[in-house]
Amino acid sequence: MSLSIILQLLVNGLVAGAIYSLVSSGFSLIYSVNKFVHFAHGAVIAFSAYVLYYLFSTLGISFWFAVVLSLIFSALLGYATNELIYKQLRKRKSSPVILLVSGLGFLIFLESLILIFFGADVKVINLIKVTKGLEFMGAIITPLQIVIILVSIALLIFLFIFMKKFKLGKAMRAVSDNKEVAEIVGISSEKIYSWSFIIGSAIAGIAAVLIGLEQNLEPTMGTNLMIKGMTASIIGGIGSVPGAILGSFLLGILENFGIWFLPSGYKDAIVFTLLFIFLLFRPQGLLGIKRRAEK
Amino acid sequence: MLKIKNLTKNFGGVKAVKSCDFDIKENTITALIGPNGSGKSTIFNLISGVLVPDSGKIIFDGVDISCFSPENISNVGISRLFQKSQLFDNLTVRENLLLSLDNEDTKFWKNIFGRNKINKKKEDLVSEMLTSIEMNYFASRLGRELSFGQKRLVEIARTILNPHKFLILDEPVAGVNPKLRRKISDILIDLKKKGETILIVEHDMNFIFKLADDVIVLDEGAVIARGSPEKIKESKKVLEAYLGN
Amino acid sequence: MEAYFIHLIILIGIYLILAMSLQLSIGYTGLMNFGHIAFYSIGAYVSALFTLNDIPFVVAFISAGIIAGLFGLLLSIPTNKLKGDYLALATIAFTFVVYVVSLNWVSLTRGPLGLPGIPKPSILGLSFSSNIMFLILVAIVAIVVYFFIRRIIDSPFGKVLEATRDNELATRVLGKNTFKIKSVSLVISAFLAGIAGSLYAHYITYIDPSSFSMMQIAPILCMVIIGGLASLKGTIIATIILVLLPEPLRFIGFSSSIVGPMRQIIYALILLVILLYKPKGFFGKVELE
Amino acid sequence: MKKQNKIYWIVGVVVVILIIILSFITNRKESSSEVVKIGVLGDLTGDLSSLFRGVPRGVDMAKLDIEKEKDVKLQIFLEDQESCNPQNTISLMNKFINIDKVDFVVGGSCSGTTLVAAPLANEGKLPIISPVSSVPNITEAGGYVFRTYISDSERTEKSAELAYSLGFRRMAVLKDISAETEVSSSSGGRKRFEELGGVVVSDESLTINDKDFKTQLSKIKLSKPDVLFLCVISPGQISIITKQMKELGLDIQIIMPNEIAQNNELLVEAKEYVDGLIYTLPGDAPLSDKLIQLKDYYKLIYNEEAIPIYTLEAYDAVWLGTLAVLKSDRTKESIKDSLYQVSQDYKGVSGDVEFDENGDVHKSVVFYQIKDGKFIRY
Repeated sequence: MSLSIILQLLVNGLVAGAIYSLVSSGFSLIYSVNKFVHFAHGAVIAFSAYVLYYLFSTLGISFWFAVVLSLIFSALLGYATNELIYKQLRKRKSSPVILLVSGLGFLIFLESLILIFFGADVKVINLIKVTKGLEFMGAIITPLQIVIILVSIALLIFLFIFMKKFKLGKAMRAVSDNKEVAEIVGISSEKIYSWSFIIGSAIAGIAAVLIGLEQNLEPTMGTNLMIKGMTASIIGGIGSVPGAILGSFLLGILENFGIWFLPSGYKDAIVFTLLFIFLLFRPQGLLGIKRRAEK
Repeated sequence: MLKIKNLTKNFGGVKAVKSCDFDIKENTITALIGPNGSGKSTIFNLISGVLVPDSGKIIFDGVDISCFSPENISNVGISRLFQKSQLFDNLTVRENLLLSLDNEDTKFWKNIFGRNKINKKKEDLVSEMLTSIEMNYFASRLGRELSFGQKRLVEIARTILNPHKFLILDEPVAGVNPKLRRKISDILIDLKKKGETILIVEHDMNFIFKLADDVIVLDEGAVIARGSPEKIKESKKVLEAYLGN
Repeated sequence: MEAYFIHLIILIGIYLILAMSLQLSIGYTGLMNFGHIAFYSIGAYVSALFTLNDIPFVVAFISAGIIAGLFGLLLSIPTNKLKGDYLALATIAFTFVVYVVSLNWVSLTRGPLGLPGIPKPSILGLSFSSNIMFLILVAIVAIVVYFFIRRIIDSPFGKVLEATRDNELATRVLGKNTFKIKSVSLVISAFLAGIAGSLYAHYITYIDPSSFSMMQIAPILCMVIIGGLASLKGTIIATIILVLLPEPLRFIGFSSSIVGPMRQIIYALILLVILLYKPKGFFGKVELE
Repeated sequence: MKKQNKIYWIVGVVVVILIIILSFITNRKESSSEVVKIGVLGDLTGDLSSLFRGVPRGVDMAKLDIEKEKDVKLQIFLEDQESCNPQNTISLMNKFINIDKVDFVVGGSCSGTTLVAAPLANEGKLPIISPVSSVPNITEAGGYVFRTYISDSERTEKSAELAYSLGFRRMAVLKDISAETEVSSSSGGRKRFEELGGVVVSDESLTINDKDFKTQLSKIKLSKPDVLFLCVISPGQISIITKQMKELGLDIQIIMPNEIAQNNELLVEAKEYVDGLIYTLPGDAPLSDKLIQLKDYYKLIYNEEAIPIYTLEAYDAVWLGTLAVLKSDRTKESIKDSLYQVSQDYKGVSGDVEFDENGDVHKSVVFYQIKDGKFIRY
């Protein structure tokens, strides 16, 4: 294995990891505040990507305007999901499992809607002309991929600062740590839940834009992205945003180095075995705090 | 009967129980008292196997049970009442009590082949108990349909019916109305007459002093005093522990 | 016409076995077992591989259950301490693992090629190759499964299962080994899913990994939740309704290209409405926790 | 209150059951002798539906033409297998046989579902003509199973031979292991290439849900191949693979043994990077008036330049089936028997569609190439 190959695999892994981290950071932000698995997160990404496709490729709206609209759309979709489903369930003090199942139901619902509205044909958002990527010491990477990696790192930094310095971020951390105490000091937890969905889903919108440009659109893309993003968050520590991003890069790199040695059909096997092992033996993940997983 | 030696338990950096030592003699009612956060519930959780001690030993009938699981501790003869209601909400009162009688019901094949019928003897035990707590009328109510006090009563009954040599009761009368309190007190006195060994945690001092033979006072996870109720009542140390906080 | 109904009833029968066994673990034991499809898949593959290697159907059928049950035991050991959504995720991951293995272990499962030509069952020379005979077989199995589960839940053992679901710690403090109890429940549930898989394989005569993907759990979960937890009657009614409900869509004159998504939407909407407005389902005794 | 609730449920359940029964009954139409009923097993939703969209279109065009030319009405029952789900196929076959009572079936998109439908077809004595299935083992699926598509075995060998004759000696294989046809094609092509004296330098795989092939392609690049033998089933994956090849600077000839690359979306969405790709199409039908007419008609109706794959095969399947029904005494056996006869005289638009004794057709394999945004005969 020459250096350039190791470097290339690293680059491939980083790009894959950055894509997963776009999914997992929003997902785990929502998890950390709300403490349940928002299964429909992937469908929010898929739907927003289709909205972008519709605005940009079908209606011909200028790209940046379409991006802004689809980000607004994804934030609204996340907000609506919380208002219409999760909030109602929480009112009745439903358990996290119910919220998970309802998220699964909503995921199926949204994917079927995409199928009815847009059909199953593969869609491509054609914005960037494809050329041979830039070469660094034998490893090749395209400008878009660099952007994806940069955005995911920027997201990490933004979320870090947001949680530490911003009033809203601090309130989120407070609710995440202890909802009762937060309410005593005057933080409305419902309001924070709504905000977590708006911000988490807006991140999903960013993911939708970049993934839409890098890959194709398919109605089931949400489920597939969700599975990878969720796996990454669990590995990194579910409910810890830095953990989720770390887990994503780890997953991307492991996947790509793994299929160097194993037949490439085992790519998913690597992912799921890792997920299974973590759930069983280290459910708190790499960075997560041990919580009610084991009572 | 029960010997606790040098028992220690930490939560994070906080020492909940530190080097606790005491023993409990057969056929006595011992009360464990102390201010909030003095480690009473932690000791109960350690004895009943819900928590595992960091160090120290719990010896019951000559057997070291400090690392036993809750079910094994129950099976060596320690029956526990929780402070918070732990009734099976979706089972009837009768089913709740039947569950405590033995462990034959965990044997799958025996049950499938009908070799574990609920026989007259079991029925009688349960209805006898229901009569004694005056809950016959509620026998087929679901656990979640009961009032708080009724839940307590059923739970106490369940704890007593669970085959045991030693009862540990965590605040049996906390939050119940005076009428029920008297009833529960009667039940416990009845048990005392039968010569049961009981360890009890309770905040109501009058209740304790009426019932207990022996009182252990805990503060900050350690035993600070021990003796008969009369002696404890006058102890300065105990007063300080309560008022000092 | 009648023959089509026979086909639908066979499907209902297979789904009934699946849904009732899932009810045993979710509704009666409180185990959030979302990996039921994995056992279904294992059962289907075992039975198919056995009969394709000229082992009699009865042996294959029972082995399908037993091997699925063994996997249930295998899964129950490490997941025993997990609860709620963590258990749900771990069992979902188990489904993925089984799916990926069946896709990649080409020398055994023929991978994506699937196993075609699975023979129709015959027991002691009695052939079940016609649909009406197969219906009788499925009906018998489903009825036996129903009474088996009834027997379990009505016995004191069933009460221990319910006690474990309501409050595991209290059950342990009463001296019951809930580890063992939960394992037994999962093993039985897996065993029944395995025999359902066997029936499926021999009815469809072709299986491939894509028939057992993770999302296949959704309709079965719907049946259990819509019917109501801890209610076999509810599960049965919900299964019948959910299998039949989308059928009129084929006939009312919807364009066939939206029948599939419409069915999914109907399932999803019913599920959401039930969770929001009738959390105990039609006949449920308890809420999902 | 509780009782009332119960009544609601009972009423609800009864209503649902009534609707179900009614919907079945109202659909039971009397069959008249001039009507030929055709069941179509399409794949209208799911990841692969864009691939198979030619099937219903071919059926529709055939229906128009047949009704114009022959004095007969066609009744089409178009149904959706939903991503080649075997359970749905069984449901639909049962519906075709028992409720719609169709004369023959066109379809079975994935080879797996055709194999699932085969026993039902043989038992119910219902001829089924697949315009799509190409796996070799359909040949032995039974007397009532026909296909107007060619078997994979010949075209994969031809593709390997083409690669060798173009002077390539180092072949890399990339195959979709979640699609049955692709696994068998890749091994067939690989074997033939090695027989000829070429070397297979790497053999990589992917699955239908994958969207990132950079590591597989890096691995391939490292083995320094001069040709890529690409066996995938999703047009979307072709566009990503070719895109990522370009990004990685892996600039080698791609040969696909199948027809998937003949996809208009690829020309629209991935025009720049699929350029040069060689693929195969079955059949070498002369450009008859009928074919020209069809092509013009297709452009008019569907507003697409090229006719998608499987359209002509589906068109021929409907024609063959209908001719056979008209020639028969309308019993199922005679429809099957006359299928062999009519296929001898019928001039297919998709090439030579004469059935052999196994219900297979033997068309020549033709190579095509994507050049400057067009599909060009190679």
